[in-house]
Amino acid sequence: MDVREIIARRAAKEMRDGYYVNLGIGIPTMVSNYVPEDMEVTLQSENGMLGVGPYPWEGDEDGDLINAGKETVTEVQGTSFFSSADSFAMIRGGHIDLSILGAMEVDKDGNLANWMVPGKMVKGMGGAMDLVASAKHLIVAMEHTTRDGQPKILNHCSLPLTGLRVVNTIITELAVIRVTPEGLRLEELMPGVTAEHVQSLTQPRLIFPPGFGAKLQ
Amino acid sequence: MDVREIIARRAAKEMRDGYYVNLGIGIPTMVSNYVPEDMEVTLQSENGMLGVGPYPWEGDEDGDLINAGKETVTEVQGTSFFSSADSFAMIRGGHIDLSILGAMEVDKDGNLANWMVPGKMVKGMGGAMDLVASAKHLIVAMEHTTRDGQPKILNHCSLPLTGLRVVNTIITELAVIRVTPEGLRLEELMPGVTAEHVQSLTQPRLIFPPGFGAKLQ
Amino acid sequence: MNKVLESADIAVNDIADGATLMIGGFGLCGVPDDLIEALVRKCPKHLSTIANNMGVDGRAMGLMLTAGMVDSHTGSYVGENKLLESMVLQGQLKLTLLPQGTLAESIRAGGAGIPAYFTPAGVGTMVAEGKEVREFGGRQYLMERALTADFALVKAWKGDRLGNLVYRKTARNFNPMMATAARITIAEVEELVEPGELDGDQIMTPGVYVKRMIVAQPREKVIERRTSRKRAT
Amino acid sequence: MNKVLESADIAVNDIADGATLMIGGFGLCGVPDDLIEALVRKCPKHLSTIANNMGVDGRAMGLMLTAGMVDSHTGSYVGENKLLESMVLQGQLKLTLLPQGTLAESIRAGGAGIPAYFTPAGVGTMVAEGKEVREFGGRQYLMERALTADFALVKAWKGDRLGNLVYRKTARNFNPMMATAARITIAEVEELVEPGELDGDQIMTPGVYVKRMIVAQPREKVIERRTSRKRAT
Repeated sequence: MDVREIIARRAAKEMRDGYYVNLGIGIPTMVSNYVPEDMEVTLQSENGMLGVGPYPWEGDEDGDLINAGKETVTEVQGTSFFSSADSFAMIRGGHIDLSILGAMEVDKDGNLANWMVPGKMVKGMGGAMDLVASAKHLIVAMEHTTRDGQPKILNHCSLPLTGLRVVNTIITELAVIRVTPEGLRLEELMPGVTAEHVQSLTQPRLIFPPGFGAKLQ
Repeated sequence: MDVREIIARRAAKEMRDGYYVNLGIGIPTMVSNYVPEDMEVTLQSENGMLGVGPYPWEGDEDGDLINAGKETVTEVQGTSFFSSADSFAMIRGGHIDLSILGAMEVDKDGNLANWMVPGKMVKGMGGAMDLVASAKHLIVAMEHTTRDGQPKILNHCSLPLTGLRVVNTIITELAVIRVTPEGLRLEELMPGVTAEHVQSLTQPRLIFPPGFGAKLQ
Repeated sequence: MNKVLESADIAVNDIADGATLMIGGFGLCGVPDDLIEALVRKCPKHLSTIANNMGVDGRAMGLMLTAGMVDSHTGSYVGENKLLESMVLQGQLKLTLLPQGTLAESIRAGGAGIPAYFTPAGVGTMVAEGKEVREFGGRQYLMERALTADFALVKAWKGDRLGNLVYRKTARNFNPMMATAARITIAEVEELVEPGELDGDQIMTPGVYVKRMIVAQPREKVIERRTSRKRAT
Repeated sequence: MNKVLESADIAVNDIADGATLMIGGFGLCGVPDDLIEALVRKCPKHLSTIANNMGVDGRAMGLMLTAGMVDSHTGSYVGENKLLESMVLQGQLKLTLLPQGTLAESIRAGGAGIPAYFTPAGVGTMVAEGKEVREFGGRQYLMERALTADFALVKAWKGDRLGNLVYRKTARNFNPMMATAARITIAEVEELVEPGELDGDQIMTPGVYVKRMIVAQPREKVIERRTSRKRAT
């Protein structure tokens, strides 16, 4: 199974019936494919839409009906549209149950960096800073390491921050990690992955719950 | 002619074609009866309506269609409805060309008192403080004196203020007075009224434009 | 997802003593009458209410006053209520008055995650007492704080079971902002429609804001000031 | 009252060098293309623009970049524009980035007479540099200022000659707030209807906000990222 699919499938398990959810671009968008069919989850798109449906059938694309990734989408029964100000009032006001975003770096304090690399072109933060500042629950869904195998989960983010102490949960192809006041707690290992392996690719010391049986020093 | 009608008729002359106007309760509401027919003036009501029409025909009253005085009204072609927040965004944002209100007291600095009398029951300011703080042009339309003949145009308001330095024009059954940085300027006398008479019922010394020929000391 | 409950009594059943409530309406227009009446039957005490008006004697929120349920009220105009007057004068009820636009904006801010903002309304008046004054662009403004509540009782025209709401004419007033600013929003709708029947462009309150709904009992709309023109005969 | 002008060129004719412009749209969705193209024909220079994006190379606001009309831009995302990238890197264009919700709210504030407000977005980030940080209820917030403009160019679906506007689906985006926040708002509508045809409950921008209107030339809507599902055959 594709690494991205593993992450998206696991992130989908964080959904609860009746949740209102905002999904970022990339892996987070894929999460909607794995929501159980008997679960009612309503997707918000910050460009002004509540109730985002799947991509349209070929030929049915409507230039006035896009998601925040500028992809053509469809309506579902009960979709509503609103202005960007009203959309971010919804987000800032804490009315979205769950927000799932990608990241370049996350650190042990739950700081998140996902919007710029100094020296490279600044493309802009879009709605990410608003989303991370106000989500009731923020999940980062990302590959565990960079393309060249370096940890993305760090003691301290090196890149400019998107938000300060905002991440609740990190889901990668290796593990599920919760951000707690005591530090990062390894909560779940993906099949075939050992705690030692996760720790070796994670900069901060992880907290192992009793029963994980990991012996690291 | 009724005193209130004299005031309302004169205030109507301050309207300009294309104006968006908010009218307060009482004499100000009467002003709409005297707008020339060839002039297009759009009335705003702060409870959430732009394009307020006349009272409905008997039997056509709709409890969902009222003005800020809680009177049943009608729509015109092009009427729009909005929330109280959007209505006061329109008012606070300075989008209303003219606001006409009644007053208990006005003073030479353009201060206005029209919402409470200490010791009597406080009924509340409603939308008056928002309207006076943000109107592009604020006209006070009121009787020149109290019921027992005392001046309502004072050196300094004695009642709690509705707004500070907000009034542009005062229209009474005796005169039209403009509030200027130099003080109150008598701009127009109603038919048969002398400048001396107006001054005798007005506490601050009025500025008489050349040609009024008033000799007061 | 079905947010519709069987009765107004069930919908308000967990509103307890000491709760803060926002209640929609301007005068008697756009008021959730069924929810208010159910609340009066349950009769929690020591409530703090936030509403533009306070009904009239014996009607709408006036019923809550008669039942002695309200300890404090925040609004902009309470001129239609003699009982309120006597309660305030006798110190039985704490009344906080705000300019109507400030009341509306503070409720919107409460729902929009904005803790405070600046407005020119009330500068130099009693309303400014105890509030921070600040100059922007050479003009003075008051800092006003957001308002939120435990419950909001709102009235809509049409709604679907997902909580999407549409209001009618000036019955909209304070209802849309209040729907966003409470922990639990309960909507009373005149007509329940199927999801998809309301055009997505025309939904005024998206379902995310509404936790519970009831369908209003049929009743004639009360008119506070019936003004009309006589028909030519 | 008739706000409809004969052409986009007439509508933008007094937009002069150095003007500040708000331009509606999210990506290429809900963008006033006719007005932008007329503005490029007139070609005023040293403009300051406020818009969520900056079009794409050779399209929408991208055309204004090619024509060298823009000195500074305020937006939230400009990732689709290589020309902008090189201009910013060469110091030819001053770029100010704001969180998208802050951009939207600051424009709303500009139209609503609110000079400043507090938001949690951007606390502890580069966006906070030089901004006042303040604590409310134990949480930190940034003070953000209102945005206004000389002109707003907005795109609507339907409109009447009084300036009442209705938007369609996600083409609404930044258009309604921008319509309120400029000294002169110019609306490009796809369809002009008679006053009274738009239901008063459904009008999204009341006519008071719109000074001038034009009817858009028929054109196919450009899709930035065409995503679809294959039909079963």
